[in-house]
Amino acid sequence: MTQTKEPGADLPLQQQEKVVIRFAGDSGDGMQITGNQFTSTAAFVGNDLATLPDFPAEIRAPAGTRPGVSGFQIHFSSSDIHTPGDAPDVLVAMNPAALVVNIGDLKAGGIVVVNTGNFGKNDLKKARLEVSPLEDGTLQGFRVIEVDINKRVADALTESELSPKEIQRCKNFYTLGLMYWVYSRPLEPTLDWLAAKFAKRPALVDANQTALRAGFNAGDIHEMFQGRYEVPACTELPAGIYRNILGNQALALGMIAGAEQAGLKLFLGAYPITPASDLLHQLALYKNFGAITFQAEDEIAAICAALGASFSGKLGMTTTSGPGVALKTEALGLAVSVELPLVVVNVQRAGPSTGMPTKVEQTDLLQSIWGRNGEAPIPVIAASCAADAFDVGVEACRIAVEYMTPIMVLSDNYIANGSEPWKLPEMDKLPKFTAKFRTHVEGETFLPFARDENGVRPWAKPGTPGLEHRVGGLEKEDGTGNVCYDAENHEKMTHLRQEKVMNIQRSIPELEVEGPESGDLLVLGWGGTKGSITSGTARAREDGASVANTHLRHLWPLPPGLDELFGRYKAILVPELNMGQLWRVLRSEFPQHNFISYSKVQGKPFMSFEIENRIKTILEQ
Amino acid sequence: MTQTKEPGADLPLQQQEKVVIRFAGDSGDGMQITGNQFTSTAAFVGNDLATLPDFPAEIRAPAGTRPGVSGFQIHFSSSDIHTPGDAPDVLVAMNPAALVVNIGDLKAGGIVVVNTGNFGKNDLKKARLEVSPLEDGTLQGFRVIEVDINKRVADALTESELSPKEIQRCKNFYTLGLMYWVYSRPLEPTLDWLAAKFAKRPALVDANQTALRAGFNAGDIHEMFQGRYEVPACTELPAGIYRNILGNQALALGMIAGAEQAGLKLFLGAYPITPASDLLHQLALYKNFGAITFQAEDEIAAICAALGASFSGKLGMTTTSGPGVALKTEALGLAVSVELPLVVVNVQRAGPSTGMPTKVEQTDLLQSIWGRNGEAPIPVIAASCAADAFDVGVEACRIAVEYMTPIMVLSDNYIANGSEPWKLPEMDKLPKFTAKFRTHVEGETFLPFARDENGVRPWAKPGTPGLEHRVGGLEKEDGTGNVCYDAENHEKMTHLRQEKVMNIQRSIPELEVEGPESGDLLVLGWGGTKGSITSGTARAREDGASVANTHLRHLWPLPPGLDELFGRYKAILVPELNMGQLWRVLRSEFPQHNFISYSKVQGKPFMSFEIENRIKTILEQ
Amino acid sequence: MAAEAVLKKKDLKSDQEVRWCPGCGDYAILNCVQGVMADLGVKRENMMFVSGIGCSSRFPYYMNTYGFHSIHGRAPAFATGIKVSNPELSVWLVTGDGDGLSIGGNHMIHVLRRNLDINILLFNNEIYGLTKGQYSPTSRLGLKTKATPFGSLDYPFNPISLALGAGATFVARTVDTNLKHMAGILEAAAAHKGTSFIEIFQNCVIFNDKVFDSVSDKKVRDERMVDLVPGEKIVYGNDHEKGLRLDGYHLEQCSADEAGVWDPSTPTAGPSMLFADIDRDATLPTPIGIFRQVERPRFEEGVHAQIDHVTETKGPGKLEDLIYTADTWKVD
Amino acid sequence: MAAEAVLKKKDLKSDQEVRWCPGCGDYAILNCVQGVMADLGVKRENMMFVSGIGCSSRFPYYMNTYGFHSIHGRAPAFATGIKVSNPELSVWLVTGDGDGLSIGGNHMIHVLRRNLDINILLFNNEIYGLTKGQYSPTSRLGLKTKATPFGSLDYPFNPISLALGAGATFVARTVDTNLKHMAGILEAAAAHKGTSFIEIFQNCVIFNDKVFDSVSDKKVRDERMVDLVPGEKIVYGNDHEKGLRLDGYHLEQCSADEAGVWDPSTPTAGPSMLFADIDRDATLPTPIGIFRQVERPRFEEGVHAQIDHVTETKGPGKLEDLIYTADTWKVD
Ligand SMILES: Cc1ncc(C[n+]2csc(CCOP(=O)(O)OP(=O)(O)O)c2C)c(N)n1
Ligand SMILES: Cc1ncc(C[n+]2csc(CCOP(=O)(O)OP(=O)(O)O)c2C)c(N)n1
Ligand code: SF4
Ligand code: SF4
Ligand SMILES: [Mg+2]
Ligand SMILES: [Mg+2]
Repeated sequence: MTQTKEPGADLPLQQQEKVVIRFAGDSGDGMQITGNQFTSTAAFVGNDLATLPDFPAEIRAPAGTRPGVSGFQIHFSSSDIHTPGDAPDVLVAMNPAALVVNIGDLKAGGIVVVNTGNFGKNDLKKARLEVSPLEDGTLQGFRVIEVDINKRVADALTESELSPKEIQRCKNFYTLGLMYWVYSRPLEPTLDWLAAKFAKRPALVDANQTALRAGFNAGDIHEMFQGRYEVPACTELPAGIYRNILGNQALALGMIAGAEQAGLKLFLGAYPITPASDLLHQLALYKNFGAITFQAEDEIAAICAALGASFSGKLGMTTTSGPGVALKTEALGLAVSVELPLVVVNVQRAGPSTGMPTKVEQTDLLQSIWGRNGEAPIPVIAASCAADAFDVGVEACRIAVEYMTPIMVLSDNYIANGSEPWKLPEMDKLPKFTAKFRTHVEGETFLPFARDENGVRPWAKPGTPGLEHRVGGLEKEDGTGNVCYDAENHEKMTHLRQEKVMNIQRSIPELEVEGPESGDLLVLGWGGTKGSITSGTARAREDGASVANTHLRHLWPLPPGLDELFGRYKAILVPELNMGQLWRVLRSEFPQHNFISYSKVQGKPFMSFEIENRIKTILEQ
Repeated sequence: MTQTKEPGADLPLQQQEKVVIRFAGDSGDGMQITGNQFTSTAAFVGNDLATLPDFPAEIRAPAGTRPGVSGFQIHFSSSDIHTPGDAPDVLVAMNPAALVVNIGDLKAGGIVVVNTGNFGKNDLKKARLEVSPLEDGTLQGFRVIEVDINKRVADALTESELSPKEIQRCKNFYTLGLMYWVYSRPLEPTLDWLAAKFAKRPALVDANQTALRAGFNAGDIHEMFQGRYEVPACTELPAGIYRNILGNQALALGMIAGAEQAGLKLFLGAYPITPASDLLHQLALYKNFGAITFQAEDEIAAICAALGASFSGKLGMTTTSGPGVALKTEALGLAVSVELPLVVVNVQRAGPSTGMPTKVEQTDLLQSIWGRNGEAPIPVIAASCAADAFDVGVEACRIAVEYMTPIMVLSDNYIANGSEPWKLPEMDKLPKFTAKFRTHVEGETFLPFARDENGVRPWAKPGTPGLEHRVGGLEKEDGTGNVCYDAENHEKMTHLRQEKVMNIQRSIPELEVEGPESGDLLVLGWGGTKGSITSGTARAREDGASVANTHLRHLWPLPPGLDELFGRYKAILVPELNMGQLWRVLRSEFPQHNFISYSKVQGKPFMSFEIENRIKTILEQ
Repeated sequence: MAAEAVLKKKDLKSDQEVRWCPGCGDYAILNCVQGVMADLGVKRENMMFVSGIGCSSRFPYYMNTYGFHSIHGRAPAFATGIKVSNPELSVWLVTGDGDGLSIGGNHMIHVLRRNLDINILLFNNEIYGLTKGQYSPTSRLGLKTKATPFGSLDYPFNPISLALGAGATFVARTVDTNLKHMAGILEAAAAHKGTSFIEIFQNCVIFNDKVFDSVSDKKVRDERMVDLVPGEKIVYGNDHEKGLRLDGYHLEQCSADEAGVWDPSTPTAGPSMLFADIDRDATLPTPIGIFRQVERPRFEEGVHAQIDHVTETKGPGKLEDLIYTADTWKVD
Repeated sequence: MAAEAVLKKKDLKSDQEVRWCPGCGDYAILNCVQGVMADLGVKRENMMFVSGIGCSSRFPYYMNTYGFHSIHGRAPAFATGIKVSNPELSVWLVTGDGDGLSIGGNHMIHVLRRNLDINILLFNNEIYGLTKGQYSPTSRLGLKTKATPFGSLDYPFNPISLALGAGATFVARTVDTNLKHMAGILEAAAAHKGTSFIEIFQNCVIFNDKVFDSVSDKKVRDERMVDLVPGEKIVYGNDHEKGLRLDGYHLEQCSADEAGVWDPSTPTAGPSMLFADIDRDATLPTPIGIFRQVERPRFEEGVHAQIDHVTETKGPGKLEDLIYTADTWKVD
């Protein structure tokens, strides 16, 4: 069944710079696989891309219902892009629920591909619909392509030995084939993937490959499209080796890389929680790096085990989300007091409390910086996108080890599950910061709380003769570390701990801005909003606005030079997926500057156009 | 053995306005009892007073050592005072350790009474001293009264049937008798107290009463004093009925009073922790108020049980200190989400981590306001002194019940264990805020998350027919409270929760200032520093400084009118026992004003003179 | 205590769509609980369901009663506050093996020792369902999950043994595939005055399908499970022909005639422990039914008795007396 | 594994002043531990003491070894991280009845089931010492403390039963007033490969003085305590004249001759539970000694075996390979 003539070769082929497709169907429809395959192929073709899955709430809802809808959006482009896209150009809807849940986001005039095979009475009922949205005007203003995918797959696979139920499970590859045709994508990467994936069940390989080809070759449908499109490879990406990566994957790699760069073995103590669990899952694979992963009985045990591991000379880490951080608070204070390296990752989700575990938010910043009893300063850094998460993982290890400190790494649900091309680092250019263990007494006695020029104490691990010492959470005497209730000593230690953390600033580069060096407005973001801010600000700039943008990786301590930087703009706009948390920090640090908070708390990322519009509104005032 | 002629009646009697005495001895010497008795008598005489115990670290250290020293300071006066005093006028030192630990604080030229009976070789060794401080010049510049109290007590009690060891335990009453003589105090209150206390052991009553009288009558010692003093009753206190009270006692009373005023029964879930445990101990006594106290397995269970109790229609409360608050963080978020009344008390101690559990600090403010994941706003209020703790307890209940919200009440180790006269409230003037339970469906269906004009939802408790409903930590649909992942709904709910808390501001009075209505400087404090700030500022004012002072009870939301108030002063000095936490809040709320942080982190309260000096230094600049 | 209007099962169904995976064992349990509750003679407004977080912990949303879906692991603490505050309520706690034995293990053992009159349903599927399939403290050694790609190394808890060790007064086990048995156990639990702990073997079709099948599958269950019924002989087998009896410190198989009579209320929990520790993989059949049932004072009872006693001796508290004590003085 | 230079007891005393109340049982335990440790043949630098918060938890400060005085209740988690990270260390965990069974109960039962090779000393004084005398989860019903002025209503845990229920592999009890016995138990614990749980009756002179006296006072202890010694007859009495034996599901007193032989390694913990559940107030003597001792794989062993195995099959990890996978593409 090799393909001879490209189907629909007679149809016009149009070049497009960028396209956003959203696949949507029931949780059981395999939309995540479809999206991932489309993504791999886009990467293979050389597009720049960004993706975002939209999972349903944690439990699988009954099939066909609205809460059961699973979505996957991909933005692929021949130019440099920063986000998974605002409004999709194309929506693929596998059932009525998927259609009604997603149609509101589709671009005016966009294409919607509908699997009519799933629009029976019962299907409508499951989606709580009385009339079919195909008939009630819902789809007015869109280009609708109706295909009975159920039937077509069944037809294509009449010869398959699979059961009818199994055959229906190939629907997503039929759909994928169809979209490959529309966007002139090669089939090989997916054919190969199927062959490897189901190597043990040739019948499955065959059926899915057949479905894929059938979708690609479905001549009659092609006529419904007014043409085919081509999104050529992206030439704007800097030269290098690339790989598509999810934020959680990149962060896990950064964590293992950071440990390696420090010359340490990683110990991860973790308790599963959405959306951080994948960090545990992935690090659990790295046994041959000597990495130990420990699924503890709860978040408290997880961080305590990690801190114990750090005392023993491992690089202790713990990964969680907001409610888990809450539980780790007490132990974090101890980590501050005993001054041991510890990497704490918070993949933020929407709160308060259990909130909306599968939705994104940046509402844990103030908790990270100030949410502990006593004066317990710790550094805080945040990843700005999937690829950046790798660097942030490494940077967290650097700071933890070089400054003997716990550090909070903020990611979020959007970064964690979104993907984009990652320019792979050159191995010899990764930062080096080898951990230095004290191995013998220097001078009279070992002083576990003596400090170097950065205010950092030595690290001596059990098993080292002569350096036996005890640590704990009671206040310690400067130098010896003995328990000490002396008033002046306590004040001194409080300042020493604070200064040590502030000294980290010396190792942080100043911010660089995109856009004018001075002007009306600076847009300052942090964390996962970088893509939208970058695109939105660039568009405003293209329209003539005097606006620059920059992004914080280091939230505490802040990078040097901010006062001077802020002074160059009339106002600083701070978009955040919270009620203005960074804005508060900035106001208290730099009351002399004019910060404007732009808050969004919908469990959703910013859209680029929202940033663009806000900039314009502000500048018009 | 009734007394005929007042001993030492021939010595000159001098009037003093105020005196500070510190009793210091070994943990086993009964210094707390001595101090408390002196306090009761001062109250009996009608002095204004303030006291502060200085406990050793939690575990009893070996007898005679420095860590084993226990102290009690009392400031008594014929004028209105606000603090337990800066430097003592008199130090009573029962052993060498007590002497060396405390002598540094004594006022130049002050009196030191030393029990020479405890200055043997062995005693010096226990205090890690090689030469006796009586001989090495340590006491130069002080008036030293040496008395062998051990021997005198033994002599006085030769006829007692008590064992020599028991007799030595009467030393503190001998000492107390001596000080009563110096300050012309009546013996009756203490004689009565002893009679009641040891009613079951007459020999003990007799021995201690004899020791007390012997101290009072010790003619030869009196000659060493250059005279006796009298501190007449204070006439500046407002008219009313008074009682001496510890901060923890007052707060516990406020909590039970608040529950009564709300027409609710109190449910306290608590886990012991210094210095909050006494709240549990005291509330456990109020069984006949229907109050339930539950010592839980940990802090998490304590708050969760309290929140469960609130759901059931009790007024749930939980009491703890910093490390305990850390553990309660997650449940506090849930309380925000389910919108139920809950009073959380944090009696702050020095941190970070275990820190110095018996020392004071105000380092949990930022944790209280912002230390939770997600946007989880809660009101925060703080007590400013022992007597104020009562009102703050009542106010916490008012806010929790009227606004269906968890509230954080901050106290500290200094307030908790310090005492002062408390002007008892008139019962009918206590605020009323009866809790209103929904008892039946109004309208079509019961909407547990509908809101009144203050943004407050109804409270319906299990057992009420027809109002069955479910609450939880997932985001809720506005009105119905059903689980809801809708984007706009989440944003709306986030704002509704925030606005509800900010609405509390409407029920808070504006601040009143002491001193000029406008001027060079406003000193703004919060919590337990009120006494020192009031005294220190008053003194600076007496010396001509243009300075006013005021104090915050409501930390979040802040009281109305602050912007206008701050505008009337050139600068605002914010003294805090932390690294500037309120200062940060104020900077971020009012960047237009000039706040100066005055930080002290020594596990000790501010001295009035420190405040005075800082004011003067600032105004000189 | 009979309800005024007779409750029907459907009265206990809430208006919320039930959202477990198709085929999940939770459905059967929900169904059974609704049936049993309707017949308990408790008024609907006095029913209270409390849970933590997990698939199982969504349970309260589906019961048309009062409910509290709390935070992960803490349901026993909430239940304690609720029950002590209002002993009239019939409190049911729903939890999972992760919620109740991992993060919530401490609250679980403490509520068991305190012996409040509440009923605990532990849905044991030997996996974390809600977070998509990590191993739990009851997962078998070697289980490969996302968090243990090379197999779990954590020796599992036996929930029954743990409850016995904590001093529980009612300990039972049932299975999501045997609703008749489950209903009987639920009724016995409701009747027990004190904390009832019920482990329910619950199948998670998605992440740990068929894990109990080796003993609970209808085809084998008569041979592979033995029902411990108080006061009855310990027999099992397709024809009830086999039994268990004590041989010194051990249990052994015997004929039905020779079987011991089950007594779950011995002074020590030793005998219960002998049965509890029989593993699914052992040759002896896996016991279900009632492992332990003893009487002991209930916590909430003690709390209120103490309140009543003190109120009787001291008289009802008067706030004014608390404030205006003997040690006051007057300033004019 | 013998130490190069022979360790003396005094080598294990740190330079910190010991600060318990005069007369506290903790002193005796410290003394005994220092003696036993010196003779273990472990190098001083490989000794690690971990604790939570409480009077007892100050213990590490007084040992001239590595030490971690952590936070309240969490010592088992710290010990887990430490032992897994470095299995060479001889890890000793010191905790109290509050630290280890109240706030830390969950970590305790989890470390017991995981069976790391560490030794846990639970100083049970049936009170919170450090916070000045509130009741603990092991305090007797009715105990009047500051927190329970009218008497405690919390039925206490039996630490031995709880440990058995959690699946502990070594469970023992000893007394602060019998240092010879304590030393023997400590040695057995050190020799045991797996988690050893030792409950030590410890007298708090200040807040709960003499609470164990009814069984442990030198005058009565031979009559009121029975030492469970593996492989030996279960006898006690001033002249070792009495014994215990099993009668069906119950224990009964008998003559020394008729006494059973103690086997702490039966397949189920049922027999151990029979002895564990004997209360101090019962007529039978209170058992001390070794309640349970069985072999089971250790967690840290499994962790490292898995690492070794994967490293062997996949080859040692290379960071570059992890980053530069098959799915890369090049942009020029
Ligand atoms: C503090 C906190 N930690 C972690 C989680 C994530 N979480 C939710 S449910 C769950 C485990 C659920 O397992 P189980 O109790 O067995 O319930 P099941 O889903 O299997 O019914 C976890 C880890 C959370 N919600 N909160
Ligand atoms: C999170 C936290 N909660 C409470 C405390 C206060 N606290 C310290 S030790 C202790 C109990 C100690 O009891 P136990 O473990 O029996 O030790 P003991 O003092 O009797 O040896 C408590 C409640 C604390 N330090 N940290
Ligand atoms: S994941 Fe498992 S336990 Fe959860 S609803 Fe689905 S089948 Fe049930
Ligand atoms: S309070 Fe009790 S346990 Fe603590 S040191 Fe004193 S005697 Fe020992
Ligand atoms: Mg489960
Ligand atoms: Mg104790």
